[in-house]
Amino acid sequence: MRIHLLFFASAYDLAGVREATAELAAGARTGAVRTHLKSLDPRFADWGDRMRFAVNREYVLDDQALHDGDEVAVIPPVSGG
Amino acid sequence: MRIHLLFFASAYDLAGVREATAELAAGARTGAVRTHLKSLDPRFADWGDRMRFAVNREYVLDDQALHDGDEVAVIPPVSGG
Amino acid sequence: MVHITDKKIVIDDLLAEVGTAASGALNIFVGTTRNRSGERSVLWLEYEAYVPMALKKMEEIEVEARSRWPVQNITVVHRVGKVDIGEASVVIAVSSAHRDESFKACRFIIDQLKENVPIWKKEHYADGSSEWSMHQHEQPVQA
Amino acid sequence: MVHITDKKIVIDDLLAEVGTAASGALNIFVGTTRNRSGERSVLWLEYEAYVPMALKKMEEIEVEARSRWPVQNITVVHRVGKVDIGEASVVIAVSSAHRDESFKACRFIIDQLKENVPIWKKEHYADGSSEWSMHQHEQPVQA
Repeated sequence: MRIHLLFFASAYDLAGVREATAELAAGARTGAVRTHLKSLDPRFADWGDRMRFAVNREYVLDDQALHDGDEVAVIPPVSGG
Repeated sequence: MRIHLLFFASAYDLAGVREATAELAAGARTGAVRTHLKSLDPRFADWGDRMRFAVNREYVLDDQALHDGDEVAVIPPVSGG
Repeated sequence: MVHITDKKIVIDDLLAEVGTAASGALNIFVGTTRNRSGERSVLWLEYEAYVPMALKKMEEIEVEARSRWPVQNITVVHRVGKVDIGEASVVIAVSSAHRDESFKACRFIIDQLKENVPIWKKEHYADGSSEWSMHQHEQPVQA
Repeated sequence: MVHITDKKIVIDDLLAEVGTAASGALNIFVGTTRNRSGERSVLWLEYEAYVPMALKKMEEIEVEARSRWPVQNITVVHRVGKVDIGEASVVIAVSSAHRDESFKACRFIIDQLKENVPIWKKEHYADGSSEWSMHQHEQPVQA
């Protein structure tokens, strides 16, 4: 399946792009995105669990099942306010 | 001794004046003012302990010793804010 | 800084007074006059103060707040005289580096002000009568 | 009502939006950009948002605040883009009949916003460098 990735702030600095697509195996869960990002740039692992994912604009845990066409945003530690 | 009395808000409504002087026995304490006011108008007793006194702009208890020339303000329950 | 005024309170002017480039947080409490008091319709309010003592107590509250929390600027303004419905009767603004202190100090100041500052509110009702407010205060909450 | 804007936030306009003749209390939190970050001198800030999700989370926080406290109006505005030192990056205004709810709901909203709304701050320093803020958040305080 193909997902649509969004990168913000420091995640954009690492990815070098604001949007990308990724091909994942059928049945992949959000944890697979974390692994995928580490393969792109190991520094994506530096934030550990503080790097969250949002699927279709809702925070999810790593065991969230993904579906073809999902919008998956990489959310570095937020610092609004 | 002679003290200077100040009346505000509902205390002014009862006293009918903003300022007055009162003659008290030497050695009188603030409690004597409470008694004096009740003799002027029994409704001064309606507030009970919620009617406070300030001597020279500081809240005092009824056992506060008074001195000639003291400014004694009658403070009905406050409602600022 | 503490003030008592018979003029309408302009909040923007206060913010200019209280804000600094070093503060990251600003908490503002605005008490506004309500059009209802219990079941009664209120047309306007009137505030009276024992001005010199009220200013002294407000200053003491400011000093006490500063001793409890590391805040930067504090401004407290209370209105006296006639106040129309929806207007501010009191404004408290507290700036600090971090938000926790600004919230706590602001709350402390309004709670203390309502308990101890010699200011009184008179409600003028739609039926032509008026009354000095004798409402039991809300209990101060320790935040 | 929740907003994200790249324009300077005018607090008076918000107050007009949030104030009502039925409310007696208004609590406002203003987060302003500071000229220091730890030991470093900051020249200006830059905020980026995942806008549709940020608005959704802000709306959820407003709904949750309303379910917890009987408040009247809530306005939350967050700035994006370049923000000069001393300007407001976020303003939260909550009106209610009594002060306790306005303080608690306002505090809840800023705490939740800082934890969960996808907005990021970049600090631009006097030495020409810049960094996305990764500060550990203050612990939310239950007031």
